[in-house]
Amino acid sequence: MATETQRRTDIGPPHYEKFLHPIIKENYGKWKYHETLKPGVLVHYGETGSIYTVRAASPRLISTNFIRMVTDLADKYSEGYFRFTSRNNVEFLLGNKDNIEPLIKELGDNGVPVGGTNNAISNVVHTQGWVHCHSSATDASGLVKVVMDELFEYFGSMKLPHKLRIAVACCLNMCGAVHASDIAILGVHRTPPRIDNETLPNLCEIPTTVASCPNNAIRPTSVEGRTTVKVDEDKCMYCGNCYTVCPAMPLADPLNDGVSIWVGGKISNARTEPMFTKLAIPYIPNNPPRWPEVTDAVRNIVELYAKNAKPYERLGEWINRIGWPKFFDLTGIEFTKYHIDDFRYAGTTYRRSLHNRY
Amino acid sequence: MATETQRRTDIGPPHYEKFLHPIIKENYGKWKYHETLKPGVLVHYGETGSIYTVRAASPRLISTNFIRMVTDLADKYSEGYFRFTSRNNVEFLLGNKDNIEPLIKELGDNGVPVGGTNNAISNVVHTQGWVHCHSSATDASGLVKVVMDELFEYFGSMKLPHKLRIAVACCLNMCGAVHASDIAILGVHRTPPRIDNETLPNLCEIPTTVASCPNNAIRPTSVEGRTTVKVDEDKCMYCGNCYTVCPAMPLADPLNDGVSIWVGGKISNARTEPMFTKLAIPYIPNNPPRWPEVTDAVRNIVELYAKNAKPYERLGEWINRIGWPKFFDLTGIEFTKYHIDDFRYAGTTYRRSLHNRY
Amino acid sequence: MSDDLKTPLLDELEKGPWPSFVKDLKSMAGKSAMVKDLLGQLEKSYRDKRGYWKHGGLVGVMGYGGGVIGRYSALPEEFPGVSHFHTVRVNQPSGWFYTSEAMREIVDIWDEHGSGLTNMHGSTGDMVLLGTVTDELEPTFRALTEKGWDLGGSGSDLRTPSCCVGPARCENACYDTLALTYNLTHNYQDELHRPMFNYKYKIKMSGCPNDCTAAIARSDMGIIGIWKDDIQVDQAAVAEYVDSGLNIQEFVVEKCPTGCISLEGKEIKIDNSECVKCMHCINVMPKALSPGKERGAAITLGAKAPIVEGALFGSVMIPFMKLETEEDFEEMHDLIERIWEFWDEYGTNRERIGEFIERVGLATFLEGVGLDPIPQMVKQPRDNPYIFYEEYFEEGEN
Amino acid sequence: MSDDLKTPLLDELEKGPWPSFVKDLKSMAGKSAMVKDLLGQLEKSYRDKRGYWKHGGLVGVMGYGGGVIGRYSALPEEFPGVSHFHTVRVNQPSGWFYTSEAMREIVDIWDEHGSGLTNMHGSTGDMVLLGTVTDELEPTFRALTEKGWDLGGSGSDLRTPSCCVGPARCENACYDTLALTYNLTHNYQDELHRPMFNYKYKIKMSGCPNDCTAAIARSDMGIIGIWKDDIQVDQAAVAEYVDSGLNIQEFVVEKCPTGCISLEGKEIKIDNSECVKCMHCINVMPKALSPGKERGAAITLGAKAPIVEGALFGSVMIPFMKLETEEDFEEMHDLIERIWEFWDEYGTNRERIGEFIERVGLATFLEGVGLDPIPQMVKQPRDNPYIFYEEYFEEGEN
Ligand code: SRM
Ligand code: SRM
Ligand code: SRM
Ligand code: SRM
Ligand code: SF4
Ligand code: SF4
Ligand code: SF4
Ligand code: SF4
Ligand code: SF4
Ligand code: SF4
Ligand code: SF4
Ligand code: SF4
Repeated sequence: MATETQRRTDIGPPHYEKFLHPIIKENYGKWKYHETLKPGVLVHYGETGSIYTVRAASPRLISTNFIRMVTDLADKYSEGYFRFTSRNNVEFLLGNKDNIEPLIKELGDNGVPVGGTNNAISNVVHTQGWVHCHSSATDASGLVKVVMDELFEYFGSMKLPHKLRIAVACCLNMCGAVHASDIAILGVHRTPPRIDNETLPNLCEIPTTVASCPNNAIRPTSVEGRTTVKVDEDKCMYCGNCYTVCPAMPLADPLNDGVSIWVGGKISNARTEPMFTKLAIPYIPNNPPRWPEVTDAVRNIVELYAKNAKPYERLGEWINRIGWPKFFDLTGIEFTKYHIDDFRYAGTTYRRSLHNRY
Repeated sequence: MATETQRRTDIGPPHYEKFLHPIIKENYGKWKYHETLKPGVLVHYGETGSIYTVRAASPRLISTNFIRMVTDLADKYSEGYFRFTSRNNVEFLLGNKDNIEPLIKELGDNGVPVGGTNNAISNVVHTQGWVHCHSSATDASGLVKVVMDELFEYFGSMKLPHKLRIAVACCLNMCGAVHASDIAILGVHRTPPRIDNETLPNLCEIPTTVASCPNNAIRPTSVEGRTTVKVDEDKCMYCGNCYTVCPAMPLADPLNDGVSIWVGGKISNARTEPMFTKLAIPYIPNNPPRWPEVTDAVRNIVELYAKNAKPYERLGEWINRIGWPKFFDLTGIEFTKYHIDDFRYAGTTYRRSLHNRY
Repeated sequence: MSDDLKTPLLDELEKGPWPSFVKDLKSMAGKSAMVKDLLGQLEKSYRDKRGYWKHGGLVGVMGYGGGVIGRYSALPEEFPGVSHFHTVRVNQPSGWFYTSEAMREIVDIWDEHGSGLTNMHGSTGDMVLLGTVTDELEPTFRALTEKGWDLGGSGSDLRTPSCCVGPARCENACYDTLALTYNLTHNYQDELHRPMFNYKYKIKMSGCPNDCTAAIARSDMGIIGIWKDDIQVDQAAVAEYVDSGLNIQEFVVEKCPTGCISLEGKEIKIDNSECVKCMHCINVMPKALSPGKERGAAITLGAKAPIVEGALFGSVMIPFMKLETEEDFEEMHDLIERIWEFWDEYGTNRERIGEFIERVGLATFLEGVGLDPIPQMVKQPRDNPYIFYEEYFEEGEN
Repeated sequence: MSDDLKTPLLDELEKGPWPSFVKDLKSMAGKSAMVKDLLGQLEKSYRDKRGYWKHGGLVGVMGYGGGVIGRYSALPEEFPGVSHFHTVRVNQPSGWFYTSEAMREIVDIWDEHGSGLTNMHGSTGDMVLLGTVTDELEPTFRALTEKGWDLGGSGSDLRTPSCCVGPARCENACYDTLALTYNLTHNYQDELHRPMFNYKYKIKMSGCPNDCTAAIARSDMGIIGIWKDDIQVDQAAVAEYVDSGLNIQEFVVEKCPTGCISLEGKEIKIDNSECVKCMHCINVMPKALSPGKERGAAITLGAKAPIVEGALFGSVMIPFMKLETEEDFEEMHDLIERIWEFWDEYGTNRERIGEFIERVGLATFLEGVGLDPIPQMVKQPRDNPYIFYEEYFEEGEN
């Protein structure tokens, strides 16, 4: 029993070396180049041998059952070695080429597709949502499921002009990669926090709460003798920062919570510098379980990108080439005052040249 | 005598038509194209005829003697028609090609060179300086004279990669085109305003004066009973806005006033969008009458541009191609903390990508 | 000061090939005591490395608030000739076109009433008559108006509009810059002469995106010519350029910011849907290319120098409007007045229109002046999620 | 709630080709009451369109301030199984490499002590063990440490560092991301487990500018591989690509952001002095091109999500540093500690390092951490004239 042994702390994670496939150990840092044998299957050529990667999808929110399935397949096909990717896919690392097809087959039997490499839509970086977070304006796992169902063909193929990265976050904290993704789905609150004057005085530190608001919308006040806070609703843009520091100021509002759609971000330095994601659709009401308006909107954008972008153009690079006016034309998305920046650096987003398309 | 006649107001400027050469009237709005016959000489082809332009230099600060010389030459060679350019050159508009050379000759006899077209350094857009303005940190006309003496060869030739536009302004008000020029020379004050507590109470409105400071460096105070203002010197960046509204707060300081050198701005939309001028040299002390350190610095930049830029590259476009690190290397100008922006949009000037040159 | 003028420092500026203002001024020093003392004071400035002018006082002509910049020497005893040295701003004709006859009338007036010194022209565009005494302001004004000239702007008013040479001598002009400048200047004489704005309001007009008047950098309102349809191409002339040895591939095709030009043999193709109207290709091959047929102007607002919120380029308010008919001009008046009204009502003292727009936000400004938001007004949509939603669902709906 | 679980809405998420978390969760619902009630509460959230979690409370394991996210249901009576539903963040191994054996130990522990649900992995990089009760936290921790695992970060501490696959399976790696991640994680165990910063501090390591861990967007400190010298070219392999039909002109040469590549026949030339190390050409022709020989990493600081000053990408603090020897690693420790010290002293509560740098200004920050300003740190020098000069001439000098 654990409790009988001496308690250990600050031991840190185990050394990675013991988890590395022998072929990887031998060729560590000595890889020559790689090829993509087919969607989801990579080979990296080293000095003394090659390692084969089979990339399998994962919902990320997974049970120990799912994980045991993965470990069993790893034992059977990849000498027990596998890893996860920075986008939460599972990568089986095979020494033996011949195991590729059987592994893919058995993954399929378990309902797990293979893909996500090169010019594909890979797994969706996402967050907790209604499954675990108090702050969420929408669910994350459900949105990922319906979006990937909708775009499934693009996971297992490589027919897009280039990589397309999708992220989901369930509130403005953006625990995913929303602020720099080709397409992002962001949960939004749209009404100011509702203040619970009963509990606030006990639960929250007034100065910290007041200070938490970027727009100085929060002021101390007193209700029935108790010191609490009030919110100047005109100044509030629903960021939720106050709620993070003060539980008595929840923003959840079933009627008005929902999602917004963002496009054109990227992280890599390839060709163009990293770009932030920009607003495409300010608001779509939550419509669980399958958010059809969201999946339609995303498919529309993806298909226009697939059809019109040139090879090696990321979504944002494509939009920069054709210009935002054309993007709104093509997608049929309405350009509104909400699209015009009014935050800190707003002035830098105005069109300050004659360069324009008509 | 003027006084006997009826006083007229709000009549506005005369109609331009009566100042247009007949050939221009005929071909107004119907020009086909133009050619540059030689430096300073343009021909514009119209439907019914051609107009020849001879562009002559002008110090801009000119006496009626100079102007009478111009009008006499116009009568003699361009049917009395001439104009000034947006950069203060004189343009004689000739109907007769044969008058070009005689005109150029006689201009030369009067010490007036011809040029400034195409890939040349044209006249310097500038301001008043010590000749007329209370606000100046340096002289303008003198700086223009010594800089154009230094760069004279580039006015009468077209051997630069492209146009190069120079501006001079004698204080941060920038009455010239300093904020968007290929090279700009800007007069700078470098010490806070000295407050004249004697006169201030009578001369200045305290609230307006306090409000005039972008950095809230100015506070009301009282000295010997009089309400006046004091300046928090750490917050002052010597912009002079307080002096503009309050004469009792002069910034002039012979020891510390001087000029700064800026590069890489442009106005046109050709190829690249308009660009602001950026800091090259934070400070060079005033050294009249010929500011040798300034002329050396400018020549150095111009010659590197002439040598290294590709055709059709403006100075700023050249720098963007080679990168700022290389610009500082080539010019031998030291990069200092003063070059790092710390104003409103500073954050947008940090290098937020891996794109870099080593 | 002693009668004979000694200017050892300024004399250094008589040297060198560029025309010397010192030589020129000295040529006046005989006729004009003002010029003599100006040279004297300037020599002292060169020696002491500082200006000797007092802060401008409020002087002017009857009934006008603008057009004159008051200036007094800080050393009136030493240099009595410049104890007063006011500037008179005279409104230039559209495009700075003159005849020698008209110009002579002006210099005659100035020799009689002022120092005989000028700036041709000031940065805003005026003829700047440099240096006279208070008593001569009114006579100068009368003499000028008699000959058909009027003053320009100064202070918190409409500043003297100016424009590029445009259709008078340029094949690129997309609208009549001279006509519009004349029209606006005359239509707004009151706003030009009697400061009643929050701050100065400058209008500059360029006939095409080359922007030869720096409208996008130096005018609160820039009216810059542009076209909407396809660039006009004369393929025969393109071939000529090819034959003449112009490297079209390197200097045109590869320099196009959107890469929308291609060269096939001696023909060029332009994908105009991606052209951003930058002018480069037209500039390089003026004989072969010219702006499209559907011409007009884009309106930019807010350009200014850095004091105090930082320099601004103008930002596009109207990407394209026609400027041909009387009605078009009236639409322009209407727009200008809507802008002035909103700025007047909500702007603060000494707040330029560009600073005002940044403060209230572009979206709010558009509502205020009655323009619909369109993507051409921005480089890109917002990248931050701080949206002030204005429509809510209430209990019961939805 | 009644024993048999009805989830008509969630059932809709069992449909479709993408692996269904609902199916998976249901497969656990039998074994785990927690999962069953989680599904129940989630179904209710789907019906009511809102979450039912209370604001996280402070729970954890003895002596640690981080590593556990407290979570309580707002409907404990209805869903007792999730009345407590805390998260345990377990520090992943470098590069997320596992063996089935090691992974089984973890899931065994989690089946015994928790809900059996996980995120593999959390966005910061941890193994996220999702859902257990307060009493099981300490036992879970003991079981994990016995097998050699430890917790990750949460709260205002060093967050669990993570890195890309790097040299373990990538030819582009410019330094050993796995080794540095291991080294930093172990070197800063105290900072990782015991929150004492102003706010969270995330470190992400990518082996090259492709930045496969999104370091420049999602980490307060990004350590991103780069090289200094010339791109290595295997011209024979270039020729192979040409023969294989790759359009190098269109897809490589014309896509190079600085146009510094040219193709002559089957050979390419690169003007490396203008190369900005964007990786594109290498990405397209991995067999022919690879990063130079002089390899290391660039250090970026300040990336973060938008709350509250707006999202930031990291900005370059050190354009290049070697990361090969022990000394190099120690230099890195030294740098990190100087940064923490200065941030600690002058930063405010809940102020991320990126917001801190913007507030005090980059120049001040550099002085604070003892770095010299160099042009590689900025896109461009300042374009405004508001310079706070610090050196003056006093009377007497000069
Ligand atoms: C496995 C993984 C790293 C890891 O440690 O987990 C990885 C691995 C590789 N990346 Fe990556 N990247 C991985 C996440 C990323 C990310 C981060 C993210 O998506 O959140 C990025 C930045 C995305 C962005 O820019 O928004 C990323 C941007 C790239 C790029 C740049 C693409 C571009 O041109 O913008 C390349 C180069 C390419 O694809 O040509 C690249 C190339 C590669 C190569 C080919 C590198 C190599 O030679 O092995 C690897 C296989 C790529 C592939 O998937 O076909 N990898 N790669 C990650 C797989 C995630 C997944 O499951 O899909
Ligand atoms: C006369 C003048 C307009 C006026 O009403 O006074 C003018 C006239 C012409 N400009 Fe200009 N520009 C004039 C000031 C400007 C300015 C404003 C300024 O310099 O303050 C600019 C913006 C400068 C900038 O971008 O910083 C300007 C940017 C251009 C350009 C764009 C150059 C570029 O590629 O960036 C062209 C096209 C070209 O030169 O190829 C151009 C082209 C021309 C052409 C060729 C147009 C034409 O077809 O006639 C005219 C003769 C050009 C020449 O000088 O060779 N003009 N031109 C101005 C002469 C000033 C002078 O005395 O030198
Ligand atoms: C005469 C002239 C300079 C010249 O030598 O040409 C000039 C001269 C003065 N300007 Fe200017 N400005 C002149 C064009 C400009 C320009 C350029 C332009 O108009 O294209 C600018 C930059 C563009 C802009 O408007 O932002 C300019 C930006 C300023 C500013 C800063 C305004 C701002 O908001 O940034 C001030 C300060 C102020 O307004 O109080 C200023 C103030 C002044 C004052 C009145 C000094 C003062 O603080 O009261 C100067 C009077 C000097 C004198 O004693 O004669 N002047 N001023 C120009 C007007 C001549 C004309 O009417 O044609
Ligand atoms: C679990 C995780 C999301 C996930 O599903 O993977 C997560 C979950 C939470 N994040 Fe996060 N963040 C997680 C990665 C991120 C990331 C992405 C990253 O690290 O790469 C970001 C954006 C990058 C960044 O750090 O800026 C992120 C930005 C935030 C913020 C905004 C911080 C900011 O300065 O902008 C908050 C708000 C806060 O810190 O109070 C936040 C707060 C939270 C809290 C603790 C909610 C709160 O307000 O206290 C969430 C707990 C949810 C729950 O109940 O489990 N989380 N959070 C990620 C950590 C797992 C792990 O350790 O591996
Ligand atoms: S994005 Fe918001 S709601 Fe989602 S996990 Fe992060 S903090 Fe929670
Ligand atoms: S939600 Fe954001 S803006 Fe609104 S009150 Fe809270 S902290 Fe302020
Ligand atoms: S720049 Fe300054 S000093 Fe020069 S004229 Fe304008 S206001 Fe006067
Ligand atoms: S000079 Fe500028 S910063 Fe200094 S006190 Fe005056 S207004 Fe303020
Ligand atoms: S702005 Fe255009 S139209 Fe006007 S002069 Fe310049 S090139 Fe010609
Ligand atoms: S005008 Fe500019 S953008 Fe348009 S085709 Fe010519 S070069 Fe290209
Ligand atoms: S960041 Fe570079 S080194 Fe790391 S996996 Fe991606 S491509 Fe390879
Ligand atoms: S790495 Fe990028 S910048 Fe460098 S040569 Fe290759 S494509 Fe060009």
